[in-house]
Amino acid sequence: MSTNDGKFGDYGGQYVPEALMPAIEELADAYERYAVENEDGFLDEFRCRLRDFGGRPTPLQRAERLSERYGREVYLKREDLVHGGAHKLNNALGQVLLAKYMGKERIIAETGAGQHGTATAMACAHLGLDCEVYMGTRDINRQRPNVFRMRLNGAAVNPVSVGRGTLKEAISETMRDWATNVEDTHYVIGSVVGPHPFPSLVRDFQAVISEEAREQIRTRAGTLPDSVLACAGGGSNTMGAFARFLDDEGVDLYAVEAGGSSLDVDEEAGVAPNSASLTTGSEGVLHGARTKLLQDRHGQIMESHSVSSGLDYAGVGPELAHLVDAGRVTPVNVDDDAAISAFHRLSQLEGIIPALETAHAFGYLEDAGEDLGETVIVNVSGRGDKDLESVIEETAKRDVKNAPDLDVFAGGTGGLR
Amino acid sequence: MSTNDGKFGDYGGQYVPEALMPAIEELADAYERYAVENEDGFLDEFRCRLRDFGGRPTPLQRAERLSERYGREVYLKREDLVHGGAHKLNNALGQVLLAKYMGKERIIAETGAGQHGTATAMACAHLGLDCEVYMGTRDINRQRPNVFRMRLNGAAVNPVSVGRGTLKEAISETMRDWATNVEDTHYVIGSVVGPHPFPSLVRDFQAVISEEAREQIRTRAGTLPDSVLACAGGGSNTMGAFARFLDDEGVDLYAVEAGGSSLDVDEEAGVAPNSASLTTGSEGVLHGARTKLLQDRHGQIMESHSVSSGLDYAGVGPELAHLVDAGRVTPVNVDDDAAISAFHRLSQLEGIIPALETAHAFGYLEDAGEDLGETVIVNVSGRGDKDLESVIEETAKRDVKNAPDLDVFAGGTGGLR
Amino acid sequence: MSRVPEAFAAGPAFVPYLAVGDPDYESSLEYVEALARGGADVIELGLPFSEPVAEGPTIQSAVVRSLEAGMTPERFFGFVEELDVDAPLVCMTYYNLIYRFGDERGPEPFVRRAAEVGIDGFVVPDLPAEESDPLRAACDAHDRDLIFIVAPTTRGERLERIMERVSGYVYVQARLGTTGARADVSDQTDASLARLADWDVPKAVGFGISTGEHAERVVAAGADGVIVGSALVDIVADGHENDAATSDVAARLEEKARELKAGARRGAEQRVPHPERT
Amino acid sequence: MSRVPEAFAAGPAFVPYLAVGDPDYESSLEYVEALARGGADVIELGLPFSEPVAEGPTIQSAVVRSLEAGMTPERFFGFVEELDVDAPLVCMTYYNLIYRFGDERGPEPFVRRAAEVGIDGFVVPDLPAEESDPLRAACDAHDRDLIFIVAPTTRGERLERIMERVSGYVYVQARLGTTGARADVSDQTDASLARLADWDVPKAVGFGISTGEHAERVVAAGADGVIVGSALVDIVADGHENDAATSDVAARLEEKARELKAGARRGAEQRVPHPERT
Ligand SMILES: Cc1ncc(COP(=O)(O)O)c(C=O)c1O
Ligand SMILES: Cc1ncc(COP(=O)(O)O)c(C=O)c1O
Repeated sequence: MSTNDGKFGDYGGQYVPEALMPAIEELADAYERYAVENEDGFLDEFRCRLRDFGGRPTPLQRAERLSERYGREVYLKREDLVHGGAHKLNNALGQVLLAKYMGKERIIAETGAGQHGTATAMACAHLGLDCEVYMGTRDINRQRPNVFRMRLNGAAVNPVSVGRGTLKEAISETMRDWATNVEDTHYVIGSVVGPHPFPSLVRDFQAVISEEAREQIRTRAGTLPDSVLACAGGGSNTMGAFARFLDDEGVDLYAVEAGGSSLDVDEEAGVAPNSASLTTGSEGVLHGARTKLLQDRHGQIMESHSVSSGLDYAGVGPELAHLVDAGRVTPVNVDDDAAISAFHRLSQLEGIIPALETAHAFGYLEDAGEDLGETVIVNVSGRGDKDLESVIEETAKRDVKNAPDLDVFAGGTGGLR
Repeated sequence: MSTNDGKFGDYGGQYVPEALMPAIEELADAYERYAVENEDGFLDEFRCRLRDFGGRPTPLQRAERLSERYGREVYLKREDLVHGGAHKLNNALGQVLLAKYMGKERIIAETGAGQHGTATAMACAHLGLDCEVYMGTRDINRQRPNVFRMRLNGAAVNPVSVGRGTLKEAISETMRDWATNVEDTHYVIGSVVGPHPFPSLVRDFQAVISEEAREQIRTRAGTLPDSVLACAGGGSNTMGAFARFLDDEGVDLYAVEAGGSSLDVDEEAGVAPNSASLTTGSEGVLHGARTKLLQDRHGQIMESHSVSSGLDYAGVGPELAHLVDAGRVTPVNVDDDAAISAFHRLSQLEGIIPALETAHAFGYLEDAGEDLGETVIVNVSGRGDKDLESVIEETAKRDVKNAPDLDVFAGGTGGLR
Repeated sequence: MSRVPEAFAAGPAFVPYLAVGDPDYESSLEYVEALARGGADVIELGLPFSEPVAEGPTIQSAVVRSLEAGMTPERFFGFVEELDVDAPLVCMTYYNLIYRFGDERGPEPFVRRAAEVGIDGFVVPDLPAEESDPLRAACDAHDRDLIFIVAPTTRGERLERIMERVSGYVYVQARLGTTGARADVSDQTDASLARLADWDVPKAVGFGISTGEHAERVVAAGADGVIVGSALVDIVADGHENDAATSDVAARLEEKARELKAGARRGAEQRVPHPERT
Repeated sequence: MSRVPEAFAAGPAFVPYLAVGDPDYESSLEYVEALARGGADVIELGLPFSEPVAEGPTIQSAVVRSLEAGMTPERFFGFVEELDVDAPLVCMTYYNLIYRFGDERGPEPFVRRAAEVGIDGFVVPDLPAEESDPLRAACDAHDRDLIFIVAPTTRGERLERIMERVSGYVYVQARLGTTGARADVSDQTDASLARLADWDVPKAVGFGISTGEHAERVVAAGADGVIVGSALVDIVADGHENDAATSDVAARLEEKARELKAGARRGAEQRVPHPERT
């Protein structure tokens, strides 16, 4: 799991404006020196901070009631317990620290669900760097608590109103800022996407998930798992959860994408009402990398959709696309309805309120057949505090059989006030 | 730190309706057998679940920027990283598990900030018990996200509108429920208050905080701390953070109470605009125990006040009252303004958004003189996600010098929508 | 000297409760006197405490009304002094008010003052036998009764501990839960009375009794008295909410008292010897 | 055969940019022809891509307008065919549209079709030299130019890598950031031109040039051409927002083109021999 030329089979590469190329080359060099070769003890410091500030290692918990329900051993990798509430800090902390080693003074980031933005804002406050976060206006509305949290940590939040105002637009806008301020600024990208070295860099920072989980399951269950499930937006928690299992042939890896409201696409409207680029996407170039994309037949990127902001993206990490083509990773998908139902199921059965993103992985656990095998690890990529309002709204819209009665809170005057 | 007769000097005891006495005796017996003597491996199971479900141990983090600011070594005990976002789970999980060992089927609890309620709801979902939580209507308004979380975990939330609708009223109401359903129901009290064995039981479940911290600081700093700071509402995180340091004479222990808007009292109105029962209270009997209370000269309990719901209580744990009288614990207090300012300071300097309760402990860190010594541990009792709305409101009301501009979010139409 | 024992000696006792000062001092005086006219044998006078953990919603509201109208322990004692009734008086309140009264800490000053104004005994719902020694001692010093509540869950050693300390009467809690008027009488009552049969302290049953028929059933089952609170407080609350004239409310209370007292008398007539304990 | 080199041979080149199809197909045809009349030596025709990461707000909005009006690569090619201008044409677009065109994956089908309709070269802002070999090969196969952007941050080896692959002209990015009209000309331009002095490919400066004076300064500083986009798109946007007649907007574009071209000419007259590189 070390350096490479930035290609994963045909995927990957560095498709960015020339103005950014020197910065990307500088970053690739810094990645190599610090994050791969541990120059100046970078990796040691990173591990220490992950532990003390981030709260690692996170537990691998046997989910008793889910195990009973499904007749298999279900283990939860508890990334929801990481500081900030999601796996996102693993990467944000790594990159902000790397930027500090590189002498950068200013950090910018895009965010979808707001989890990467809050993680970056936290890491910047912790390490004393300036921080600006770009976020689509639609996502700002869906994930307001996270907007406040970024502001409280001293970060600026820049609304992006182009297009549908989601993650895709926020990434484009952050790239524009970077192209303008590349000399003193580092762009902390939030997933295993973007130009080389980002996909490798982010994967390496997130690989701590599977590094811990592999050790933990061997201690706890005395065996490797039969399968590992993780939701995939850009794919950072996925790659993090899979990385150390890639060489274990007996371990099946499932990337669970957002099926949204439908797997069909509306080319006329330029809308794919899902975010299932691994399942339904095609090869193309976006945001610096060649990968699988939701695009129309002309190559225009489609507006994706998912009930969870963090999965609502038309692309996916190039390495994940490659692993799917190579047959190592199985792409599956779970739609909005099933994700919401899974959200309620986990909340009620296990006392863990998951992020809506994470709920997709549990949606697949409910649907899957025998294939998953006896021992399954599900990566709990984040907690759902940020999603409370969305869940109330989305639950009210549907007939969710296993939802508690939330009516009293959804009233016109702001609930129980 | 084991069993006792329920007295701490003159404090403590069992002042409850006769109907509850058999249940309390049964509980005292179960406490003794399971939680002290580890019958049926109760403590082993508890420790396992604290680790896997709760995310323990929590880190002891050196706070770099605060250490620099104050010219001392400041360490943070990160209870905000416990599942659910506060130390409250340590106790809730312990008691719900104990109830299960005792064969109870139904759990009730009171909650102020909602943290104990959410912790109890989570523990009940995890262990498969029914759960009802009593919460004052005023607190329901101040801590709405926590209300949703309890509902999502399948708990019923029963609004209590008597009096000012805060923690005091919620406790009284929960006691009434218990008196009615005592045969199949366990009352999971949320702090080191109430009749024996609760103060000891809750202290023992929370003592894991200082058990870990003492070990961690010796490993990290090679020394015991000069002082330990914790905010005190009922006092559970305080007792948890102090318990294992009680015998270390060189370690000063500071219980930081809510100074509210003033330490004066308005006897006519029956209001003490603070929650500083250790500092300004007097001996009396409330909610099952003799302890220090905010009361008028007739012995009527005053309405307390704090910007933080979790500290907004007119009483305090009897053991803590005793330790204060004995000179072992120093009671200090921090007012609303200073707590809000400390909230912003920690958010910006360390990338940790604390609970408003916790912010009080950091308020004292800012004000304290040389007395704290070289090495200080501050217990970060919880995270502030639940407090975002309150903080925005309360910040807008005041001139908080170090607050970020939050105006854009506080607008009439619900902020950035 | 407490006058409570003689009140029970005269036949089944009707023991009404009202929160003193509800909804105001003057009306409250009239209401208590109306109960006396209606036949009260002993009267429980509630001294309101801000955290009435043993009370249901009816009495909680009464407590709030009384406190808002300015009730304090001193005014309560003034009230008792002013009160013109013959029945023995029992003060029902929570321990903190007793403990905090006067200049020294402890129950003695409260009991002394209560004795001065003519209170015969005390019921303290949040004071179990285990914590009662100081109050028991103060009552002994001033020749007052200390009444304990026995709950449906009270058995064995606990029961003995209580019965060793009780005087005046035992307050037999008819059911689990808090105070409040109910539509029926609980089976738990019979069981409790059976458990208490061997002790010869009077047994007064309370919690939920609201009609003459209830009173009849309970006394028939062996009780020496019936305690009625919420059903009477309901009448006060109703009058207050509807701005009824104090005299009308007083008349209604008197009438209700008569109904309850009559019920108790009928019960006594049907009374069978209590079953032997085994 | 690309006609770009000869356009630069004739003196300082004025290279305007417009997003094709902005705000609609028909108007856009008129606008491009107006620029030709105004003296354009080469015309950059933007084929809108949904994620224009290198563009500032002005061109982003143009892209949105064009896409909403139904622009596609096929229509773009139709547009070029229909266009009645003599100046060489450069297609500016993002790599995904090039890569995805036609039935086989790769840039060849796009280049082939572009060559057919008369496109002389390509600028692809998100395609750095490192990823350009397939497109360079397709351009070579069809005798088309591949223009690269050189940024203020491009130095040393990177510069050489680009200059090995470039043909037609180098697009000298005048400043860091995205496209957009600015009020001044950046110092970074001089430094970039100095770094490029040794290579004898024409150097056209773009990013932020909005007036005849800018154009003059840039050419005086040694540029062989000026590229102007946002300042022209602003005129289109303004006309669109104010519902101006197409012919009025076309006239304004033509006038602006004359101003810029005249500026470039003045600059050429002041031109000093470029400083020797050391
Ligand atoms: C909790 C959580 N899980 C998953 C994701 C998806 O991102 P990725 O696929 O990069 O892990 C996000 C993104 O915001 C997230 O917040
Ligand atoms: C985060 C946090 N800290 C502190 C407290 C105060 O409680 P205690 O003093 O019992 O720890 C609360 C109570 O809700 C809380 O939520």
